[in-house]
Amino acid sequence: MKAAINEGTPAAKSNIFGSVTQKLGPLLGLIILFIIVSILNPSFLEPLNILNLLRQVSINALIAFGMTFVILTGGIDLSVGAILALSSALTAGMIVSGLDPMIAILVGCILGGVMGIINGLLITKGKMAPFIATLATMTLFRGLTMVYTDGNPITGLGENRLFQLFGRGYFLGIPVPAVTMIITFVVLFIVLQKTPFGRNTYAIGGNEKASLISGIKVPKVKVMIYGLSGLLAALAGAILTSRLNSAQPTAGTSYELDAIAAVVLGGTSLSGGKGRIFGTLIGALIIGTLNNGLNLLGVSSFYQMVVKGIVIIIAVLLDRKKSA
Amino acid sequence: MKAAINEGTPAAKSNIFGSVTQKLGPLLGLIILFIIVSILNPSFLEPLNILNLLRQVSINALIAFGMTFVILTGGIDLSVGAILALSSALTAGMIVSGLDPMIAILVGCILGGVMGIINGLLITKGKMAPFIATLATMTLFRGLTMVYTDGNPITGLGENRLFQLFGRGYFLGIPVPAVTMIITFVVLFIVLQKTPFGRNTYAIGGNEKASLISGIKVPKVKVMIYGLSGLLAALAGAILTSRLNSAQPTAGTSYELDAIAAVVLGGTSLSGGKGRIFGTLIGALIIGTLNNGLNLLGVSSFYQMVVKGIVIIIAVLLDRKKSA
Amino acid sequence: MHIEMRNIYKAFGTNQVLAGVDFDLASGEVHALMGENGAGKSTMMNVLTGLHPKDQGSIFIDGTETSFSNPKEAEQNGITFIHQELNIWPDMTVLENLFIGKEIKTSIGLLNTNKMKALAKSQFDRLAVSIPLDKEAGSCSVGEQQMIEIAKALMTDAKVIIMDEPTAALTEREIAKLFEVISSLKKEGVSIVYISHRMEEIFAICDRITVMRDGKTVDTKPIPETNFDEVVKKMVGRELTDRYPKRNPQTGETIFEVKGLTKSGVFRDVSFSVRAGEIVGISGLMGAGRTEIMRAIFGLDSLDSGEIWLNGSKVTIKAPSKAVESGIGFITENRKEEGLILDFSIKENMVLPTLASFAPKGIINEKNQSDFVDMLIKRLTVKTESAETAVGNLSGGNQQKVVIAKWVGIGPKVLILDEPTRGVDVGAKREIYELMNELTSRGVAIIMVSSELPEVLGMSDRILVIHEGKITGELPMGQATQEKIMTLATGGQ
Amino acid sequence: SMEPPGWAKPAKKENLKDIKIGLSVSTLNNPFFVSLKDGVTAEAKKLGMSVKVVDAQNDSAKQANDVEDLIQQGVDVLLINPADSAAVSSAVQSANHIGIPVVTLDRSADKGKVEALVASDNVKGGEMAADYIVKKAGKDAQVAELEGVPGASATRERGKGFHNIADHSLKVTAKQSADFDRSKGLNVMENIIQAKPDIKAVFAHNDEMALGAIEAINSSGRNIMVVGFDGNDDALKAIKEGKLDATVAQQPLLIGRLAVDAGRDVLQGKKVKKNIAAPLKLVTKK
Ligand SMILES: Nc1ncnc2c1ncn2[C@@H]1O[C@H](COP(=O)(O)OP(=O)(O)OP(=O)(O)O)[C@@H](O)[C@H]1O
Ligand SMILES: Nc1ncnc2c1ncn2[C@@H]1O[C@H](COP(=O)(O)OP(=O)(O)OP(=O)(O)O)[C@@H](O)[C@H]1O
Ligand SMILES: [Mg+2]
Ligand SMILES: [Mg+2]
Repeated sequence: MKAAINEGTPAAKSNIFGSVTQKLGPLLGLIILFIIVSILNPSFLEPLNILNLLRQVSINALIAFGMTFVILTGGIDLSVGAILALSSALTAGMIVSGLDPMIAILVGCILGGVMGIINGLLITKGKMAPFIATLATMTLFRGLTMVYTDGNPITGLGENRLFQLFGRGYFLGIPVPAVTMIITFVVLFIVLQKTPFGRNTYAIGGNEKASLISGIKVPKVKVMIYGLSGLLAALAGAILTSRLNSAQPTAGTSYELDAIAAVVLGGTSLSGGKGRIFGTLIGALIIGTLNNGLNLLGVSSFYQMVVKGIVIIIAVLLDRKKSA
Repeated sequence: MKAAINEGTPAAKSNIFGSVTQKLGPLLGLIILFIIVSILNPSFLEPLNILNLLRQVSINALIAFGMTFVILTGGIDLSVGAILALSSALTAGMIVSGLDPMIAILVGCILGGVMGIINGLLITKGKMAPFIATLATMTLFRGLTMVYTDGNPITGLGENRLFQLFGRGYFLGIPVPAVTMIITFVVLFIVLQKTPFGRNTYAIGGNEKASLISGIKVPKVKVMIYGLSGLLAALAGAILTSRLNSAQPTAGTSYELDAIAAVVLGGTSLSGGKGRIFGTLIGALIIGTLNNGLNLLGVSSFYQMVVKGIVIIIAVLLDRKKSA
Repeated sequence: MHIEMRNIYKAFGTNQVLAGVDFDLASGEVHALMGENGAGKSTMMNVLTGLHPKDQGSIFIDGTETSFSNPKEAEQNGITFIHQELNIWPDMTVLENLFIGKEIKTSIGLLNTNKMKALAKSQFDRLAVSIPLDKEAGSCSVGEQQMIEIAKALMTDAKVIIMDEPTAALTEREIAKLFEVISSLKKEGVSIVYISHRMEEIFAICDRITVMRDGKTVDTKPIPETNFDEVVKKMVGRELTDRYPKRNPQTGETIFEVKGLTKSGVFRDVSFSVRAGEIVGISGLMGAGRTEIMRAIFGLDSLDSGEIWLNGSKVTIKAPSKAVESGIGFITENRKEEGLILDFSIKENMVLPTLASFAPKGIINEKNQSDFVDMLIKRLTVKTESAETAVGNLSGGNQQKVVIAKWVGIGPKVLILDEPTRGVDVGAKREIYELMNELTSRGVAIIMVSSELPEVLGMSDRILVIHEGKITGELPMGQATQEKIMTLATGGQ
Repeated sequence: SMEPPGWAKPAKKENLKDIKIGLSVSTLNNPFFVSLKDGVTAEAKKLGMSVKVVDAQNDSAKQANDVEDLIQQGVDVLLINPADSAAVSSAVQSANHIGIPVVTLDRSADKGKVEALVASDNVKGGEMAADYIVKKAGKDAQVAELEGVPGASATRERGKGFHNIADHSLKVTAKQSADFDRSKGLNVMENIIQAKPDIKAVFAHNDEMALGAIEAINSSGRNIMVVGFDGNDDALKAIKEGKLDATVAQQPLLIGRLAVDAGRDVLQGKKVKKNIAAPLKLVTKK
């Protein structure tokens, strides 16, 4: 408990040495995991599997990128899975009714952004705690999905090639979802590290009052961030819709937990203000590698849960040790 | 955003008027809900239905009581549903292997307490954020439940009368689970309002650093509180086991969200330090009335989700308005 | 009780905070502890009371070597610490605050509220405090909170009480009462360690003084054998001629004006104006509503009515961002909670309000930003190894300079300073005053809220006095005296 | 491109001797699918083949990943129990690209080449349940329907079959979801009894909910017949004890066995039927 009081103690150290381990901690974890899995099952390292892994990770990673911004401000977004499902259903609905699939995806992403903005407004204008606001919209959006789809998957999305490529294709040999993920990562990395918007995100999480007094438009920034989170969830939803060639009303269930786990494994603090999006990418890869690796090793799904729980605990504990 | 900064501004007012509405806010909500539902379907108010309602509410209420302590310290416990399932499976396993059911329940509750203590230790000794610690143990405990039960319900719990009464019986005309809930409520109310332990709970949530300096054994109190939360989840699990005459491996899925919603609807602040357990009881009754009422009104399950989401939003917004 | 600390060392990481301090406290004395911000005063007391373990050295209590493992243990042994940072539970009542961690129980283990109430009452009577016991502590003024802390300490029947800047937030009247209590405690044989940056107080109530610099004790002397100049010299290591630099006001046009500002229950009909290059001091008792007026001007709180005029045109300020855009800066009274992001570096804090101007094409230009920050660090003589140091690791005075630098950086037309030197050592104070002079010489209008009368008198060109949310008088520089201000501040004419 | 780059494709295996089966199950949180899995592993063991099992936890996206992982492990034949028949299509197609034969269990795939579907007909089962209720409770009796997880295919198909008959022969006056969950079945049934006291019969989309409904009915003291679906051990026992009136029993073990056999046949070049039916049977107390 003393740590709470000593916070920030290793003053000088944390700048020279600390930030290196802060960045490398999760990466190191990933590398260790890679080594273990590939020793146990060499086929893990085969090119096709690595491509699979990247594709499998992309959906969680996209959601987790948005979640990183949210968590950096000290918030949380439990509604991402439901936004994914609702926007995916709406997108599919538009495609079925004849809209060009790529335009439908665009509109779907915008709608996802709007849902996120609703979260943001409840939190800023409505002064609701993020946890409870997004818990409520999670139920709400999921219910709307069910009402819209009547509980049925939406199928018959046609044979538009671009649309199919979006979730299943390859670009220069790399799965398109992975390409989408990488491009999004680069853009968001720049936004977070190099722009005033990114700096404001950290500032709000670091000290919201002081940020407000420094002239940061805290409500506006927050609304934008929840909007971003919704938009990225919808983008992930579009990839899923293409991969599954249908919109599933139950899609995205409990994806929020995987995304939060990725963010935290990546070293971002749940109390806000501290963390990096690169860590989130690594965090998502760790979770993906676990899922993929445990499947390859033939671990039964029951034991997979046990292993995942333990790995999260160990990873976070090690990270704490290092930073302590 | 202004509220964050103005917090506590209306100094004098908040003592005379504020605390009354703080206590009455949720109760008022419950009464309004009661009136609406009984106008729409008068059978709602029939004695048998009220008894049903009490029994249905008891499981969520018991979990939410423990969650109230946790949230008052500024924490959260996502693992309650998984603890419920694991302890319930272990209890059923003991009964099947011939242990006296009531002793098995006792042992099961203790085991639930131990699982909670594990959470507490991860959070205090391991310095993990409560959200991520209990997210990890949620996966872990759920996985262990699956491993233990092999995914099958455990049945054949025999015909022990006391055990059957525990979940299904009546005591002086009141369902036994409701009696259990009421007794637990009274005990915890006294603990929270009238003992140093309760004071410490509020103090930790209000200002953890200062509490530590004031000599409160913060880690010990926290471990006890997570233990309490686990124990109550296990007690709820025992009731469920008796009601269903079997242990379900998937029991308790997403119960944590219902419990958190009950606590928040009851007016307890997610940032800790503020709230009351009476509010939680009301919150659980609101959720129970919603479930029961929407069933009685024959609202389709899709619209039920929509209604629930909206009700939570409105209730919390109204509560904010009143306290603002 | 007699305490002796010998050759104490303590480092936080690589930061050697205590480097062999010696300190001794005799029974029944009031012992002043002075030193610049960051000299290690609070840390030394934290080591004594067991909050931080010491790295080296020994502590003797009544001759036996002792080492407390936590503050509770120290308290049980008669040593109580009133911390510099207030330990308040804002959502709990005053009564609950008073007894946290030491609740009185009945025989069956329940809280004995009646007994606690009676005890609290008697303690408050002794301090002449009249805060309702069921008031929420968070809605008490800072001064009231400070008095709660003092009452809490007195209830422990301590033989040693450490007071770390107890008067930083108190009014003259409360300070007078505290001093009475201190002298009666002294008669009962209680020893007191008194840490303060206010020189007058030290010479008024203390028996001996120990001066610290850079984690070492420089000297310990009986008060009668030393004087103001000697203490200051020992603290800062050089002569400090004047406490207040000479004001040489060259005021221009009225650039800022408020008319009829009203917020019901807090302040009403507040009107005043400030000219370019002028410092308007705002004085009043604690809780008079000064801070609230400034917050409303800055767009942090809403107004019921009133107008704000800037450069001859009316402006509506609904949010701080608008105030900043209009060229108003606000140095709040509470730097840790409202002024700084403690985990951020000095650089990141300083550019917070001006970030957008470093990113004309959307991407922050690191080079320009660093140059700008280096310039500010130099200009305000912030003591730090690098601009990348986390602000939380700076001493109080240097933190305050970072807050000021942040606002100097926006090139303000109007600068509001609320208690700009609270908890700041004499040396740093002087630097802040000089900076205010420099800013006004370049035409900045300054509004300075302060509870330290000498400061208001020393630095203002004009003084406004607030009483219960109303301006009760205006005193031009030449005519203001402590007595006149106090009369207006207490509502007399 | 829609295909993985050539360099990433695994080397194709020609050896049919030690066959590796990949089984992707929609969920193992439900005794029915656990039995289905047991049927596959038992039959495979008998035939000397090895099985890799993955569990999609009812998430179609996870199933797509799971199938990729199975392909990666070099399985020779894929047995897929789809979480959703539309969503599984792309996974089937990826297997097709690599040339691994696919047999689906319990549900089909909308697209892609499936060698065989081994299933009991859920729609048919729903009809059987409705017919039984009409027979026992009489035409136009008031009935309640406990639905499964909204949107799940079992919910849709069983509901569809049930309504095919019930819409013109029964009065479905209450229709609520209890998520295939026993405790929800109990709570929802309590509330339905309260709202519609004249209910004569209940059709539950699975046995778990039916068993929950029984508890509610027993404590209400009413006499309402309950028909479940699946035929799991608990339900069969409850029928024997006279608590449950009937269940539409599937034969998951048989489905598993038939699927393995079909897979073996395909690998050995034999012709297999496109639709292999595992018979449903209505189990009643007699
Ligand atoms: N918990 C801590 N962790 C890291 N550094 C600390 C901690 N506490 C104090 N320091 C550092 O130790 C030094 C001395 O701090 P201390 O609070 O003792 O000064 P002080 O003499 O009380 O100053 P002030 O007059 O501003 O209160 C400062 O540089 C401060 O940043
Ligand atoms: N954050 C706050 N929460 C609740 N009440 C407050 C808060 N800040 C001030 N108040 C109350 O508002 C009134 C005016 O306080 P304000 O701080 O404006 O006075 P002040 O003259 O600036 O005194 P101080 O020197 O203490 O800042 C007081 O009654 C005080 O109790
Ligand atoms: Mg200090
Ligand atoms: Mg003030």
